[in-house]
Amino acid sequence: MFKFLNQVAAYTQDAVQAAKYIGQGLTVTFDHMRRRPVTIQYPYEKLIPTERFRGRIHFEYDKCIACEVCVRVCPINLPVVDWEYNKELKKKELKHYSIDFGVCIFCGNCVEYCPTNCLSMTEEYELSAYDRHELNYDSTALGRLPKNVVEDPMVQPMRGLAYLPKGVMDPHEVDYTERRAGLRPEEILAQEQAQKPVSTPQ
Amino acid sequence: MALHLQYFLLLAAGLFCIGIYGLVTSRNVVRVLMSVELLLNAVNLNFLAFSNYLDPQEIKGQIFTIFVITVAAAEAAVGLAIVLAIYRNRDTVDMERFSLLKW
Amino acid sequence: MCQDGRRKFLAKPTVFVLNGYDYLLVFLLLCSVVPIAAFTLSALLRPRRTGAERRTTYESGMEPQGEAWVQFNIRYYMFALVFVVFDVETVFLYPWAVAFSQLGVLAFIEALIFIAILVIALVYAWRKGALEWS
Amino acid sequence: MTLANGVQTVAFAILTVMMLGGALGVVLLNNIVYSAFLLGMVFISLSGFYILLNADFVAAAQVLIYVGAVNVLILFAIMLVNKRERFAPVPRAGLRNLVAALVCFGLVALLGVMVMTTAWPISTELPTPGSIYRIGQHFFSDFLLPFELASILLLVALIGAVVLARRDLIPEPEVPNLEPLSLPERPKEDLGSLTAGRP
Amino acid sequence: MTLIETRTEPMVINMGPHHPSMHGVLRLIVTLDGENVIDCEPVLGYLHRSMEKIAENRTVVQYLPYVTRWDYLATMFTEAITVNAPEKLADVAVPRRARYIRVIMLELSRIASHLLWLGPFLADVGAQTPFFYIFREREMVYDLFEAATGMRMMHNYFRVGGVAADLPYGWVDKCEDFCTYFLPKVDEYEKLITNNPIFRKRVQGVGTLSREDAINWGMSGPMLRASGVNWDLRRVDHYEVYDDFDWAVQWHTDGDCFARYLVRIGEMRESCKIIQQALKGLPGGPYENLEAKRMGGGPKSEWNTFDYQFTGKKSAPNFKIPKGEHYVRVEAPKGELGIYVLGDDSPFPWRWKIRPPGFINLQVLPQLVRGMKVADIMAILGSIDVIMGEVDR
Amino acid sequence: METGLDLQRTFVQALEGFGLMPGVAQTLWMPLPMVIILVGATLWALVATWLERKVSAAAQQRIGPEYAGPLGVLIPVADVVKLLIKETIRPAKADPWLFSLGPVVVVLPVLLAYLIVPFGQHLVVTDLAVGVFLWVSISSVAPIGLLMAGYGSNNKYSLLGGLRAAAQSISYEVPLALAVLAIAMMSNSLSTVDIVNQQAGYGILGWNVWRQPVGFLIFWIAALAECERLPFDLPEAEEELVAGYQTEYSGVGFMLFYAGSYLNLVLSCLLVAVLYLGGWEAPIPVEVFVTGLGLSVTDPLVEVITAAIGITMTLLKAYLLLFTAILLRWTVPRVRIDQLLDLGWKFLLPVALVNLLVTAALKLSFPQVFGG
Amino acid sequence: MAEEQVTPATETAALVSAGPISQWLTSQGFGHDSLDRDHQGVEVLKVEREFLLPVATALYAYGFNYLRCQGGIDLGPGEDLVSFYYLTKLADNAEQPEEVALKVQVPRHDPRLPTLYWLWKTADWQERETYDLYGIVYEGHPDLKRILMPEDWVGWPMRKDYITPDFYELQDAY
Repeated sequence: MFKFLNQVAAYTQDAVQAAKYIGQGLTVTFDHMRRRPVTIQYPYEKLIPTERFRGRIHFEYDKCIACEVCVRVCPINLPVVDWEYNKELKKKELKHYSIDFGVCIFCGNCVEYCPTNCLSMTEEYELSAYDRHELNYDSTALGRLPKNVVEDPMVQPMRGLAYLPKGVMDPHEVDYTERRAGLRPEEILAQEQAQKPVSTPQ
Repeated sequence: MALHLQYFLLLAAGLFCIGIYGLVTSRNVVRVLMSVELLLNAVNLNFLAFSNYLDPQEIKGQIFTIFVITVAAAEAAVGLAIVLAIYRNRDTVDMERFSLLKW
Repeated sequence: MCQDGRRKFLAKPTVFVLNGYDYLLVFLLLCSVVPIAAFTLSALLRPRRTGAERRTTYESGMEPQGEAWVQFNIRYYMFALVFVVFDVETVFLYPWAVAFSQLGVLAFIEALIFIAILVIALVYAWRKGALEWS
Repeated sequence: MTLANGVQTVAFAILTVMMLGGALGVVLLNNIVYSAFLLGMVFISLSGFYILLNADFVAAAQVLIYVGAVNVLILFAIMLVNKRERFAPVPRAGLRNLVAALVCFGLVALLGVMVMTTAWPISTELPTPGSIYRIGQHFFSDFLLPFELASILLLVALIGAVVLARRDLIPEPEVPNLEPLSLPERPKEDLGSLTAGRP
Repeated sequence: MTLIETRTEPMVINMGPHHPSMHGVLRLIVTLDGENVIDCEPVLGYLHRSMEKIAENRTVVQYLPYVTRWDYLATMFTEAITVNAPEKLADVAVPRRARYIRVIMLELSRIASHLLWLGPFLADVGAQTPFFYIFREREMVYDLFEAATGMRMMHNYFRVGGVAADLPYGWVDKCEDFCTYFLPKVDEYEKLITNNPIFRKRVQGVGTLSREDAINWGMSGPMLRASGVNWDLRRVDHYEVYDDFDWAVQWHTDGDCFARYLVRIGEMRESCKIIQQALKGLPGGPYENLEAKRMGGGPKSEWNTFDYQFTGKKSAPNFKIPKGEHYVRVEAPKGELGIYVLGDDSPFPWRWKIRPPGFINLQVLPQLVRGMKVADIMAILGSIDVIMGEVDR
Repeated sequence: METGLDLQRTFVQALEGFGLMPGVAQTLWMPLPMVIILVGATLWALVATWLERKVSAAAQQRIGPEYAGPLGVLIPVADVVKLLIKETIRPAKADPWLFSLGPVVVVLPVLLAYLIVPFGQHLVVTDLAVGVFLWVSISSVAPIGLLMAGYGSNNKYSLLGGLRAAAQSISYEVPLALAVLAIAMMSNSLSTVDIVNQQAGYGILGWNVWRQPVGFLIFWIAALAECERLPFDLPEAEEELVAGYQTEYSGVGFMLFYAGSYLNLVLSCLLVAVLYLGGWEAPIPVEVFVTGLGLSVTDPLVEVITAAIGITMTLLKAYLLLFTAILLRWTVPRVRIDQLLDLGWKFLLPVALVNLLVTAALKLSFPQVFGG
Repeated sequence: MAEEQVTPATETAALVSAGPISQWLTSQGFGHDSLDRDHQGVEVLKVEREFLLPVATALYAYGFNYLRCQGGIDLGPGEDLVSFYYLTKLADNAEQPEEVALKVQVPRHDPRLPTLYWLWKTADWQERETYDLYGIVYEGHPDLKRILMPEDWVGWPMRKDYITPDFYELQDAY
């Protein structure tokens, strides 16, 4: 009988413990109700892509020397470089250049290896189209300047975590123009020089 | 039109006979059990009708009905368990093949 | 008692003393209007398309293997079995509970015995593994 | 005709149709699952009759036990023995059924005549509402023994049913189905013919 | 004890590929007896892209963007192993700064991966809310990735001989911010989850894998460590600069789903500690400081030497994989991610065998779920942490 | 006790004043409260779905529905419209009768049970003598519908889900009934109005929750299980069974299940409020204020105000419970089927039996406190 | 190319100094050849397929409890197929545990060798994968069938002489 009572007591204790821990969990979820939602309401609020963001590729026709490095480093040899050898100039003459963004994976290899920097990655990422063939950008389309999130009056721009000021975790809290964390090298240098006015760079 | 005792009795009789028919003709054991439930329910209806018309104060018919319901529930539990046991042995629910006790 | 000689066998019509149950019936009818209305409305509004593919059974994107109507595990049945017994028990206990204040100590003891016997049933089912899954 | 009266008549008609139709479905339909669900309908309509007979508690108990428990039990049992079984034909099955139907019909007629001709000693007292108190009082006075016996009956039924429905697992040397599960929709490859390294 | 006899028809049921909790396109053919699992056969290949065959036809530079598609939740690790294999084969020296950056990135990636294990695992046992919490933190990791690499998931950041670019300015500060922010969040998860009695009941003693079985089945990563093996490749192989930091290998002896949960939670904390130490010890300090020192130090500054570069030597597009073979591995969040590479002095590897941890870990699933309940399949599968991208490759 | 607003009497008397026959006036009255309660129930269920979205969003640091109406309140309406105009697909292999009838059988008992929910002394469709017992019994019809849906779909997930749902439903019915039994014992009646009246008079102190704390918890857990709310939502456990018995349903069939589950949840919350939290009684009795202000309780204006407070109180309590249920849903994981049944049979059932017996014993010892 | 790399190695096996594991195996009388160590200094042993099972068992007994990686290599069109195994001694708090690699060459026309599933369970899917991609048949494997490729796939995709069918190339891209 005593053993049974002990069992009952242990059982009750378990039940109370269980209730306690469930209550603990409830406090966590309940506590979240007073926190600001972290969602970014996409079409109305947008994150500003970072500087290194690999969006749609921009192409400068005039700089291209048709060397085809971009083709060779591309995982699927995607860029179409249409050139003709100009015998008079003894140079390759670019006729047409196109990238199909329906296939491109924005790895940035072409940009990285382009010897003349005629390719660059823009911050444009909204590439939706009604027909996938519309995504096949020719040299003209590739040469268009990208749209900027900040310039759109309909959009509340925000910055991702890495560009927020030190200590700020929520992009909603600060204006997007506020300074990001860290000093610029010149500033550090200036600071150092301000501290040690005597020392001069070797 | 008002309701009379006889209506209920007639209905109960009808239900009872449908139950009897099912009991006699069904080949599926489970259906036989369902027919038995129909029979018991017909009886219950009678009980309640009599209770209401003949004994409205003491309503012993209702008490009887509750006991019948109890018995019916027990019957269903045991009956279906028997069906399962037989099904496991004979792999069928056909009444015609449950002739183990015939001779 | 038998005013009408022609229908003397229909002695006395029922006296319906329970109040509120006419509401039950009407409410039941009204409630059943809800799904019917929903189905009708939807039948008028919804598109109708045909095609064999859309009428296949869902099985995670694969062709369903075998029948879904298979014999099922006995464990569900065991629970139903125990349930029947305890359901009947509650039916017996309801009159006891409602009339308890007029019944007194004796009724308490009698109900205690009643419950105790059913607790034996519970313990039996428990011990015999009718309430187990593995 | 008062309102309550009208409601009762309508209810009686509906319930009669439901009950007799359901009961006929139970015994006549081929699909046992339909039968089981129709049985539930019969139970519910009966509970409607019980309400008409001033037995509200019994009506609720009817729904609770018959529909909620017994019918579910029957459905579970059907799903347990749910095998499409084609019964071997029995000679003169049609005749048997016809005879049974005739006998049953005769029985109905007999009972009907009996019901109509008997002079029932109908009480003039009014039924009192609150049957549940009355039932409770009966349970603990003149029906005490059956009340206690009911619990024993339930206990016995449970034990019996559990014993019957379960069977102790005898450790048979039966090997669990070892053949590997296969993918039926694709032809299997023949391993024997793969030796030649074909491109 | 006697049991209720259960000889009923087994039900063969497909779970997946289009199933809410199949972690991608896994298909399980489950044989059920009621709620009990009799057998389970995983069927793979719905996401098979023949990554090994592709590797044989790509230079390393070309192949790098592909590899993040193996394990698309722990992307840095796939890149790390892909550059490690030719790098070690060619004995390319990696600057110390680059190694530190790699470690930071790898550990961030580990946190991201474990986070996206935690959410679905909890969702698999029925709690939906942690899924949203983990995304909150994971987005921050991805913000950091985006700032450093240019992409949130498919970074293409590691290079033979280093990384593609130095950390942007302000990044180190924000990463520290993230670490200080993240550790209390882990406590919060634990408060919400760890002691929840329902969660405990669902995972404790479920999917238990003994130490011997874990080794024999070739488990790795948290699966192995949860089964009581103190084996972490970061410690065993001493790769990159993990020896510079003070951290502990997380391991438990229970071998059940709960132990795996504890191991992963612990690893998130440890990763956070490693990141904090690496950020402090980053050779040359944050980019802006290094740059300032360089500007202050002039062209011959010590800050221009090899160890302070982010990449030793930019690899040529047709970097040749020298003749030779070896098997390299890293400790990915899911386990040992290995590459067996056989080079023949051409830009293309002759053989590029990937040893994905998920693939090896998944094969024990039928073993673990046999005899359990249907619901346990999900808990166990969730605790194994498979990503079909790397299982099918 | 003939206090409180009695709309029926007023209505009938008013009509009789116009010279109508009493029966006709009664007939005219009859559908009014029913339609009101049906519309109200639907509305509350819609509000519950909206709350579910908003509360879950808040608990997950999301925003939730925002643009459909202010704070997204129109999102349930959009749901209903969407589900109504959605194509209804019945699988070719499904059983047409059972498949179509399943949702109806599930939703009907729930709707029917609103019959007995009181919002005031006379603000109830009908005050039946068997009250809560009627609810207990008709809610036991739901498993039939679940089995119909599960079996009729001819889908393995559905069958598993249907069987699970039925097993779960029956397992938690007994503790539920026993918890109700203890309440019935204390108020010597099964009528919901009597149960509330029995708690009246002492404000918050008179509520049953103090006398029946264990019963309250049992009832709450069992009610959550009956409603298939998250710790117990195994029948539609999406991680395992995709959507359980609802898997094959789309459009209106799905809508009925969905509405049924929320109607059931609201109903359970209302019943908890009625059985344990004093129903329409305010935490401080309204009579105190009324008499304090020197007004008569039978003053028509006071009656109207009291009735309004009563309705508000009932709904407030119910929605407080609903909020708890929602928060709980988004906090805890799901139990496993064997754990679920263990909890029902091996924990709740014995505890409920003991609770009942203890209540009976206490009632014998302290008849004043425990309802005479 | 690769044939230059591995086939000559068998001839020059004697020139390669046998590592400790090789010496131990030799001392126990298990026939094998030592190949060049791999780039990380792991001993590579070449085993005839008849002796794979005994050698593997011996290594298992020696303490190599962990089969890290199993895979296939095609030495080139017309050349042999290779099945390789990387084994490790797995232990708690290991510091540079012992490792060894086994290589088994099987002729292309008869790519059969015994399975190691019964020693290391982890060989289960890895061998299936090698079978799937290279067509090396592991005899005694409990469930040897395709794993990554569709069941009805024809050919062994990772073999060097495999000709990619053109039916799936950029299927719907245009």
